[in-house]
Amino acid sequence: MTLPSQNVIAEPQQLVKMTYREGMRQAIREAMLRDERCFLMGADVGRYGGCFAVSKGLFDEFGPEKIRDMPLSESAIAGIGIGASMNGMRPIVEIMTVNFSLLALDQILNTAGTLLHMSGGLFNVPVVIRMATGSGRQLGAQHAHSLEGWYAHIPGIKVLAPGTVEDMRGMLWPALEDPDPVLIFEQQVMYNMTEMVSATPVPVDIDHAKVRRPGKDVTLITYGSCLPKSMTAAETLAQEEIDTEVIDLRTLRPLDNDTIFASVAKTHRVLIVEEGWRSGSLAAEISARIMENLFYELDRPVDRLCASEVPMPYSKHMEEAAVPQPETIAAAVRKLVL
Amino acid sequence: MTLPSQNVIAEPQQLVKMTYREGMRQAIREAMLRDERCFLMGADVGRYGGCFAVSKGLFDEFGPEKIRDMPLSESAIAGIGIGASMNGMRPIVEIMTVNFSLLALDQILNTAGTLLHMSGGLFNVPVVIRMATGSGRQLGAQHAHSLEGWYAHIPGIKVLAPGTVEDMRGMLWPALEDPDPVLIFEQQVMYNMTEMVSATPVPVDIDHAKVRRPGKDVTLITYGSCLPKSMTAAETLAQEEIDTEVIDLRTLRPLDNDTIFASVAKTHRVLIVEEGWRSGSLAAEISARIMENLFYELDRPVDRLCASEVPMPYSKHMEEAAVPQPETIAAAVRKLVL
Amino acid sequence: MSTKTVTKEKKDKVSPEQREHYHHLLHQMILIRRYEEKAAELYQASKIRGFLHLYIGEEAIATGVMQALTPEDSVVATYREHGHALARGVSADVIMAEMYGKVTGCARGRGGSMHLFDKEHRFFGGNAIVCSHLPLAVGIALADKMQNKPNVTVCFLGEGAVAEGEFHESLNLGALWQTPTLFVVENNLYCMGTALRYHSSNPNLTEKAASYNVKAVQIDGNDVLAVEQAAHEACDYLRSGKGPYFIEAITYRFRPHSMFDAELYREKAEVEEHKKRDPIILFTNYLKENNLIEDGEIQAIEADVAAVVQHSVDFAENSPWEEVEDLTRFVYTERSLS
Amino acid sequence: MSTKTVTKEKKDKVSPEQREHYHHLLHQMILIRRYEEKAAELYQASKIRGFLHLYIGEEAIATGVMQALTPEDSVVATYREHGHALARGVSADVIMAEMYGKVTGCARGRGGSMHLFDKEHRFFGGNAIVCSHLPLAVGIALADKMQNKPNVTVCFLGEGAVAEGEFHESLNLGALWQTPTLFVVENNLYCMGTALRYHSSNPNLTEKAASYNVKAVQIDGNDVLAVEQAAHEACDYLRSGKGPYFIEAITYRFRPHSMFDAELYREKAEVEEHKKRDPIILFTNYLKENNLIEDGEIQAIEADVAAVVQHSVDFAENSPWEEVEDLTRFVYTERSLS
Ligand SMILES: Cc1ncc(C[n+]2csc(CCOP(=O)(O)OP(=O)(O)O)c2C)c(N)n1
Ligand SMILES: Cc1ncc(C[n+]2csc(CCOP(=O)(O)OP(=O)(O)O)c2C)c(N)n1
Ligand SMILES: [Mg+2]
Ligand SMILES: [Mg+2]
Repeated sequence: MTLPSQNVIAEPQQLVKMTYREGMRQAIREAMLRDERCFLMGADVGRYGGCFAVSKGLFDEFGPEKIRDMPLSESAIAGIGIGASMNGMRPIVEIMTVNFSLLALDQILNTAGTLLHMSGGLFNVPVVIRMATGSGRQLGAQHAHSLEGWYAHIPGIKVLAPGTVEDMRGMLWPALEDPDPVLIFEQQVMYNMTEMVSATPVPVDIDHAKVRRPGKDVTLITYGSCLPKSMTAAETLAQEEIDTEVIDLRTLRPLDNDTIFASVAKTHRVLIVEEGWRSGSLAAEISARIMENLFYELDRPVDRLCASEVPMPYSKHMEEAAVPQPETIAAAVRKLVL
Repeated sequence: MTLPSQNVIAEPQQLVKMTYREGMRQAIREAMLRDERCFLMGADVGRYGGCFAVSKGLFDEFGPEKIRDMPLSESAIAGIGIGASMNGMRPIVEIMTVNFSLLALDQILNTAGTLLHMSGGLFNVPVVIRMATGSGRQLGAQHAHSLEGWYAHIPGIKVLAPGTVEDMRGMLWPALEDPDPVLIFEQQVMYNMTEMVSATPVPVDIDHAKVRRPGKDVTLITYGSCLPKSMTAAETLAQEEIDTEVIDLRTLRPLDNDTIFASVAKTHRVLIVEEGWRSGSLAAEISARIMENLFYELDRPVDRLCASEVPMPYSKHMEEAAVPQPETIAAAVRKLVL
Repeated sequence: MSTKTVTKEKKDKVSPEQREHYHHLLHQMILIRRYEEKAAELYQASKIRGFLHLYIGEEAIATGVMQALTPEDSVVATYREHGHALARGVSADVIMAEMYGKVTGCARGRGGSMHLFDKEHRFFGGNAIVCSHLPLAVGIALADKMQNKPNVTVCFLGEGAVAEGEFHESLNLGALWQTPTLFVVENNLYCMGTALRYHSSNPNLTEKAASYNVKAVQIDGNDVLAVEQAAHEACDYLRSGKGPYFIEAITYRFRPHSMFDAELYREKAEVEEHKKRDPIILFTNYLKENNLIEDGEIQAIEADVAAVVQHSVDFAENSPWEEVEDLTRFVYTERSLS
Repeated sequence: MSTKTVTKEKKDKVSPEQREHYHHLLHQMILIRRYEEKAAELYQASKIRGFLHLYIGEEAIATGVMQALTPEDSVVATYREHGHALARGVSADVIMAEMYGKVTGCARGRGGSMHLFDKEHRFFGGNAIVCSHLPLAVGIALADKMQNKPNVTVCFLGEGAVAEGEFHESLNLGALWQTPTLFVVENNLYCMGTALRYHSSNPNLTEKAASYNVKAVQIDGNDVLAVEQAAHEACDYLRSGKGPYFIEAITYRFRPHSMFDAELYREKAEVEEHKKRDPIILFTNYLKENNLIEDGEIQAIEADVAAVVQHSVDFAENSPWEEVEDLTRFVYTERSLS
């Protein structure tokens, strides 16, 4: 399979309404139809329909060889996917959620992340590993981590974080084309979110961040579940005549410095918003890069709005208090333009 | 067991020469003699004498119940230690190296890190988990990670990183007194390093960073194996009349902002040096904090010197090129005072 | 699946104490049933949120096992643990408040349904990473053993957990160190939507357990008397220091896995078939056939249970929420442990 | 430990091809032996660094197993893999250059002794996280199976790896999916310094393997003909699609675990006792007793081996280092995969 250049698809697309969940389901379907090396593997992807119903219906369409139900064995799930990818297949590995992926971290970091470099360039690991991430559903401390920014510390892997239905629909294709391991983090809380997207598959540019809302006063850098929240905040702020540029990182590793820096050079004020714990956050990395590259461009110190550094509480009011919300985002932006 | 206040030990101590390795061995011995709830558990801690010979001799002294050899089962090693700590014991868990600790990460993050908060304050996890970290011995991509800064992202745990024999000797005691999970990261490459230390045990203040070398021109923030390298660089720089203040973080979580900020307010120039991969490093977090709190104090943008973002190569010249060295540290400082 | 029914022999001469004990067992099972039926209702009413896993159909297991425990014994459970908590004696009020997310909950409303805790009853959660509580249970038991306490630690798990690496590590270590751990597998035939034959190459779980030299038995988990007897035998064995014990209790989950399960993987008819062996009906019939209970006594139990359930709802409804300011409390311990 | 000695029957009528094959086996074993003796010497001379794990005493296993493989089959090994690489046909030159850390090494000098790779020979490492290569081996075999290729994947592991959770997960999945994976356990009685009885509650490993419904046999790993025969039987079984196969080859490591091992855990006398069953001596004696080799032929083998070893050293000595500028190459793939 080869990726159509984005330019080719210039004619207007027919648009259909689709959920974030359906976006990934269609992407998996299309990948399987396009490339016989593709298959889906993971716990409950088949008969159950996927723990978040992402693969619902695919078992009936493709059967148990291509939609492979697995035991709860996260480390082996990842490792087998890695092995299969090294021997001619293009597995799409599902590790239900990032919370359980800690059991597979050795495989991701020590195997997938090292093999190409450690073998002197001999062995590629073209595996795609998908998992749900994030809070917002009152699932408590062991089911609500946002660790994708933390994963972005690992060399050798790429980390994608779709924050729109379009990206959810369009990221799998380039991820499968990528010769290196790609992790896709899907926002649990957004599975039911809908958007109008192209009826035919359009691969997304995973090498670049995207300006979701141009603005001139403040740069707001975010991704994933904080993207819609940030867009809401930006609308509120617009009514106060604060013009916020919202950048959706999309790809957390490698980071697209250029898009970030261009915006900062324009607005001179930056807020980074994410749902990860603050200390050691991806936001810290972005702040440090801006410090190093655009220090003299800054009108204000770069600010971060992250999650409280607590295991996620179950109760709704506490969970909401623990992560950025449109109101707290707007308030943080206001402080930057005071 | 209770911790003697540091002030009490005011009289001059008899000094003895000790290796970093011996520092931890003595600390373990003393803990076991002091508190019958203490025991050491991990793979090869007993009959083999510890994979880095840290516990050599202790098996003969304390026997197989107190120096417990274990199978290669990192997740269970950590989990059993956590469980035992919740029921009246004070286990010292050894997970040979940080590289293998990825197999135990679920227990560390999802169990040790969450239990107190998730149980509404009911269940403490007073476990101490030790492991070796770092590169410098040509052990290649799967045996040379420096992930302690990455671990410092996790709420609920404390992360210690002894960079001197004194700290190696003196950190275990307060770690065992701590009611919460404490991780101690020992630098592989420093086990043979010697220092003169007190003949009797002296607990170290794990709540504060320590200024290892006062200086007025530049603040150099570091810890662990980069501490001696930074001290060497500082001596070189002193001959060039650059006066470097070297801060040893000692505790990576929680970070001691006060000590860092006080130094930055004095020197206005900052370099952070560590052996972790740059993107998402602890150095990024420190840079971001300085940005947020001392932006207007800075004469120059804060700089970071970290490891190249590569799995560690085996060959000596490549391994050396991948991590900070006294020369590259000195060069980075020079750029700050130009 | 076992086809054995509740012990058939006529019990003509039964002491009043025994009769009362039987009523207690029935009371416990009915309490769990009605309590969870109410919880399901409250879930529909959005009073309870997050994941809610019902134990309905499996009540005989928790009820039977708890009869063999002393107050000093420890219990470690999964996310499907309302039944275990209730049968262990945790107050219905604080469990309900917990599910409401109220500060009066047994974990201050931070845990929710999946994370019930009670220190007084030595109830160590409520653990929601499948299988990660097995090492805990071995560690808790090890601590008892090292302190020469005659206690046992019961660890409940689902048959899905058997595939996880930590199962293997924990059984090996428990057996190697002869810890007094009772593993009770609640084999309800499904791991979410995956039937045992699709996730275990050998569906004979006692054979698997025995391969670690762990004493293992299979029982009818719907027969409360069989469970009770097996638990007594297990605890006698454990208290005599012979090492871990493994009970596989065959049962069936009448309800969906959680409130998000469309049950695509099994037929309605299969569920109906299993409902014929409802543990409460089986035991009620047994008692009636043997003249061990009168209709009025059953009604009295139902009335008492209804009052307990209603009281718990009232308690939860009338309880306050945790203060948002307390969000960051208990990430670390507030006072030093003794 | 097995006490069987090399097959005793007199072989009077042996074809010239068979005779030559026997000489080939002896040649392979002597090559591995002399090669590693040289490596040990070079380690002392600081030409080779890092961890060096010698296979001396275990040569019959790799040698015997490789006889049953086709070029299309795959091999996955541990960090003690010089013997496997040589027996698989990887050039002695590039292995030596790798251990020297030279760019001509089979992994550009980035892997070192623990990470030998060869794509042409389908040699998938050289993996140094104990047991993490088992899922890889299952995945590689799965890919062959899904592509309807008749290949097998051999996975070598130590008996210490059996305790890891991934062993459990991999055997279960291999058996569940009937992947053509041959697990060869090189049971040299020690996991670093921990004897099997101290880390496995059931030291009968074939019993463990069989509990997954995996066909399992125990053989004398010092008898090259027994190994060869077992490997042929295994591969026939595997190629007929019956699922994974498990060979436990009993052997002994004559040398320390690595170059850092003081061997506190075993007596010299024990080692000497085992040396009586040196696989090379056993096989040489067998050939001599059966008039299958002449002294001159043995000398010729030794001479040839000496030349190969010396050539590899010369090659390594004369090879260049990798350019430091190339450090960051191959973290990600440079070109797109087809
Ligand atoms: C490590 C991990 N993987 C996956 C999950 C998601 N999950 C929660 S419960 C469950 C099913 C477990 O089945 P079983 O052990 O049989 O227990 P049951 O729910 O049937 O009582 C799964 C897959 C999880 N919580 N943890
Ligand atoms: C996960 C992990 N834990 C610990 C180690 C350290 N280590 C390297 S080799 C080894 C011993 C393994 O023994 P065994 O599997 O019997 O193989 P052998 O070395 O005897 O060939 C250990 C503990 C490691 N590399 N990986
Ligand atoms: Mg189940
Ligand atoms: Mg071994």
